[in-house]
Amino acid sequence: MTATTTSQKPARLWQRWPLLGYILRRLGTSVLLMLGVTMVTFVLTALVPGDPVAAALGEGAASNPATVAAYVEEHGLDKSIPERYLIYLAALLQGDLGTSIKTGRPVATELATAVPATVEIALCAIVVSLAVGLALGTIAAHHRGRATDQVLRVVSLLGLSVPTFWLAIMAYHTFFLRLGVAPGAGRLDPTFTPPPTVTGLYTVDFILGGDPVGFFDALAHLALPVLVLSLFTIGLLTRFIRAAVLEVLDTDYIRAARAKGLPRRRVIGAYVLRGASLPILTVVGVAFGVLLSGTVLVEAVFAWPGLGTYAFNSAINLDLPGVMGVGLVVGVIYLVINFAVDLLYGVLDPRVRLA
Amino acid sequence: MSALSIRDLTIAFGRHDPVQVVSGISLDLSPGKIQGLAGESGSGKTVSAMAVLGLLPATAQVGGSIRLGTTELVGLRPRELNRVRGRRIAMVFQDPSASLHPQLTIGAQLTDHVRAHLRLNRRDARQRAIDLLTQVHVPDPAEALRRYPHQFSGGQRQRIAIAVALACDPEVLLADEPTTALDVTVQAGILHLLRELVDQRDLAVLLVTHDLGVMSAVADDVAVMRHGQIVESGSTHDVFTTPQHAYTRTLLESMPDAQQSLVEDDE
Amino acid sequence: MSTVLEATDLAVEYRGHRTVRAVDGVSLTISAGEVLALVGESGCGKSSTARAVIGMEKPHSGDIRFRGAPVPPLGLRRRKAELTAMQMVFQDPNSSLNPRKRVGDQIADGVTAARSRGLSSDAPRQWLGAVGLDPDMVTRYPHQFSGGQRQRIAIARALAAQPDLLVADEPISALDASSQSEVASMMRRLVLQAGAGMLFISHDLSVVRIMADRVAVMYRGRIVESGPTAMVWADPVHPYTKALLGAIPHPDGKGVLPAAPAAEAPAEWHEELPGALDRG
Amino acid sequence: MSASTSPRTRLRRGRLFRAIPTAWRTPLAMVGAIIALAWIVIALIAPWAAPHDPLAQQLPRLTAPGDASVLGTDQVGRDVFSRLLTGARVTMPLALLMVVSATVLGTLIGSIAGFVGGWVDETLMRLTDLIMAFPTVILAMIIAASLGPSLLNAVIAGIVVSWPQYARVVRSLVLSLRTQNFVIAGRLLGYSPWRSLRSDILPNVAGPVLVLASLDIGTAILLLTGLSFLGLGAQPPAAEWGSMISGAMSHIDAWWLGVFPGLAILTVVMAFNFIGDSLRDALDPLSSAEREGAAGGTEHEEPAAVENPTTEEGR
Repeated sequence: MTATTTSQKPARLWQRWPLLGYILRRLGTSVLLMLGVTMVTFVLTALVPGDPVAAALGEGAASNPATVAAYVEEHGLDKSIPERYLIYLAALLQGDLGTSIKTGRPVATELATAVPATVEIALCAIVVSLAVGLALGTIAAHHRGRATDQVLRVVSLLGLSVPTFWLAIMAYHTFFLRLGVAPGAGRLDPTFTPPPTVTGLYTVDFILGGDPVGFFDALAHLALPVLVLSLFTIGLLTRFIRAAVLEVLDTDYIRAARAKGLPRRRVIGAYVLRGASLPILTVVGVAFGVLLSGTVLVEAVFAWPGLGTYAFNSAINLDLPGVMGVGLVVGVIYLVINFAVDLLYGVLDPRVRLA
Repeated sequence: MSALSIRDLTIAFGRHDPVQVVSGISLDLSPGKIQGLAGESGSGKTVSAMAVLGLLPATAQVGGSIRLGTTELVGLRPRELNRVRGRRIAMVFQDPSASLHPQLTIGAQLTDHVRAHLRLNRRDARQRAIDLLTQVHVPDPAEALRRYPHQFSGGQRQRIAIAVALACDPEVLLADEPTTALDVTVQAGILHLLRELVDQRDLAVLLVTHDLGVMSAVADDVAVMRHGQIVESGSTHDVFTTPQHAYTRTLLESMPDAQQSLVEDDE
Repeated sequence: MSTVLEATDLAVEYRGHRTVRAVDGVSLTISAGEVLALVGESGCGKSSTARAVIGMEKPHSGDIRFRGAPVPPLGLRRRKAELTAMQMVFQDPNSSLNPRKRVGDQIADGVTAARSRGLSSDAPRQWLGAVGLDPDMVTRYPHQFSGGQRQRIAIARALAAQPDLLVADEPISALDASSQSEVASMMRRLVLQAGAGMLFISHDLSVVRIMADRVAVMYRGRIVESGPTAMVWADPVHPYTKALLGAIPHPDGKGVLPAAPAAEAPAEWHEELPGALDRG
Repeated sequence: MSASTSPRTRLRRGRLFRAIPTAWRTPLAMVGAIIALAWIVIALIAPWAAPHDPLAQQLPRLTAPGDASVLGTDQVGRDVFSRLLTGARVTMPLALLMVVSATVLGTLIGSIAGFVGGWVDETLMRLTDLIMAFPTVILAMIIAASLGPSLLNAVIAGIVVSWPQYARVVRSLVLSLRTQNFVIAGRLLGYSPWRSLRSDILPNVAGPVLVLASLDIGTAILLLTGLSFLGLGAQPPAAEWGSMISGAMSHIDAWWLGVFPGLAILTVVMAFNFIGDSLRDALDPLSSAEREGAAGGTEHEEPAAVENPTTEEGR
């Protein structure tokens, strides 16, 4: 398309500063999405046949009408669902996520320790998966159709087929109980005290607090969960990166780079991987969501006090404020990942950046 | 003396049940001359050019001989081949919007092989890049180095691709349909540039194209390919004015230039 | 001669972060039994014009009339039977046919469209023969044909609908050079036999020369020159037309480089020359 | 050649039924098919093949694999081997039910969104956004817990979390097909919207959706067993693989309790992944091993000639 650009209308604010417009639009949709997420979570937990009162009070107390009435009154369960939702939102605007029905502690406080625990695992796992996936995917693509490719294909498909929770148990059993080379469950050995909270990531906080011994203990506790969790995403990324690299290898600009006589390593590093970077970035975003899913199962095995464990406990107890808190956090993480992916698009692709 | 000599080149694809796409072609490229290779899609002309630089996929089997001076290119090891690619033989592709990396600046694509082959430092390589862009008539070369391919028009992109190819002063240039993706007015400019560079630099060019008009305009000699074989070759003038082979005649007769208008005069 | 298509002051815009006016005030008419070629280089708006004429693109402004009645854009609803008398042939033969349907059945859809307007049409077998293919191939699927053959099938399907107007958007540019002029000639022959009109979009002036009655040259969204093909070819008036014709290389073996424009888009190409329009 | 579609999408369409026989010929797909078939046979004959009643607590407790019981017994004296065989009857049909339902639902919603467009599309896509904002297991867990722990509720939760991916894929396929020339040609010939959808669009959506679904069977099995492992799916004393592994957690020294159900899940999921991946490969000319002939390196001309012997001269 060429031809004239029409400019009869005066340029709007966001037309003059496209980045500002982009961020505003982005914020708008984010708020809407968060509203939607809280609503979905609320409706799911409020409308369902399960009985949170019985779940919270236990069978005995639930048969006493007075106790039930008091409980219902206290948590506002006698109000209509839209009313309860609005009350929740009003509190939310003041930063109040409510109080857990099960534990009686503020949800915000509980999430403040649970979320970093999971983020720490997930970040490590994404780094491991991406490093291994990049290597294996690129190798497989370069040996397309040959034995190496076939072996890597079976290996990555195996990674996609192993039930994570089972692998976690097997690994825990083998490396901790049998061989004793890995530390036990939890984030730290019971003899250690957690580092002063800065980021909530124990490894980082230990370094910031200048405690190398603590750092290595935290790192050792991370190792097994991270490796178990990474296996699936390694399979996912390897398959995907292979396909992305193959597509790039078949482009004219790679043939042109080879025709220039550049060393193979430089062709792969500067030309192929850069060319495949956008689809890879997209799938890394997807992989992060997959990892969060996996943490629920892995945390259950390694007694890891993270978001997955918290979500599980809130869900089976039908603890509405807890579940709502999980929904919110999950929504925020999703938005942050998407935003990061979008920004990186701009960094990696000049066509997006300059558009 | 020929710069590049192709003898009995054969190319087949597939390991178990190979399909032969080029069966024994021979060509000689001379300095300062444009050797045209014409033919329709599937005739084997592009793979022949690719074979010279060893750009065919691993499933391809190449036989015969391709000699650059005293160097035999068929069966050359990758490391040695890389000393020839870009340095002594360069290539220009059909679509400049596909053959330039969309995520790398023009400067990066114009200097990385120069630095690898000629061992120039960053400043010298940059100066050389500016000189090259000037030679291919890209306006404002210093600024152009900082920009990305999508910021140029199709014709300028092809000029840049030609500059990339000529950056290390190769003896031989392979041009695979270099103007097919371009508009006709832009094509005319590129053809002028090609002729100009050949004369200035004493380049030996293999011009692969299906467009007989382009062929007639710039090629000194022409070979016509069909089904993996050269059916006719000779000087451009001879082949176009007195074609010997029936296939060449059919090709020329099917050109719109050779045909009467179907519109009847009403008046 | 009766007018089948009349487009007046057609404009097409594409909205993005910058609104682009691809077609900027184009007017054209096509009569029955006439081939009008719309030529120009990539991005000049010729394809957008074709798409707007057939209703694939909603025009920003302007008027399109087919046999005197306005042409509504192709929406979600079924197109009225009368409008199936406008048919189109596309550039890419690989996406023109449904890969999951026998070619005979696809041509039969054209026959059905003709019947819905009370017209008779030949059987798919005969249509295949008419475009130069073996009639026995009706039971085959598109992937069993080459690109050129697929384009012939797409032409057969469009003509089987007995159209009054055929819009052809670069129908031959994806074909091998040696079959381009043959297919173009065949299209002209079949369209004129049926007494229809054709809008033929092309960037290739040498093909247009042999098969179009009239030609309109487009540059940057506007028609800069139009008139009888032979007249425009022999004596171009507008600087852009001159440049376009001068840049065509001829396969004559004379080794003459075509004339190259001094700049990428000289100012004189933008000139409006009223004398260059509707010549003859 | 300035084709508007990339060669990739161009080749992928319409190849489904030629792709299936091609896919079968690869060893990976054969291995997958054999294992999957074996498990299906096991599921069918389990009631007769199982040496013991899978629920009966009649054997000595926690005996290691041996003569008395091939794969040992569990903490309440049930035969692990019999429970393993019976477990195949539970997980596989439900996973299939889940995938088929999600596929149908997703395809329906995706094609409506893509075909109708406008606010309908916008609404439906925001709905998929909402669901996809949750990591699948977390959302499925919340849903399953809310509905009450049971295997059927786990399946419902699985359907809710997995339909959006089909809807997304189908929508984008429909959107791109809508602008394909052959679809427009149909509309110009007077096709009704319904006919256009039925005869031009949906048949060309089938291939990619089938690949997605075949790859999703493994994921479905992992999700269902995972939920059961968490206690949100199959309830005791049901013989189900995920809950068998969960039960094994408290008897970690009796390794046979956990190892065998895990291997069962692994082999079944692997089998379906092998099949799905081979099918995708066969449908995708680029990622395939380029079985003989046309090579990926020369897109311009030669492959057309090698792949497609019907040339212009052939008419």
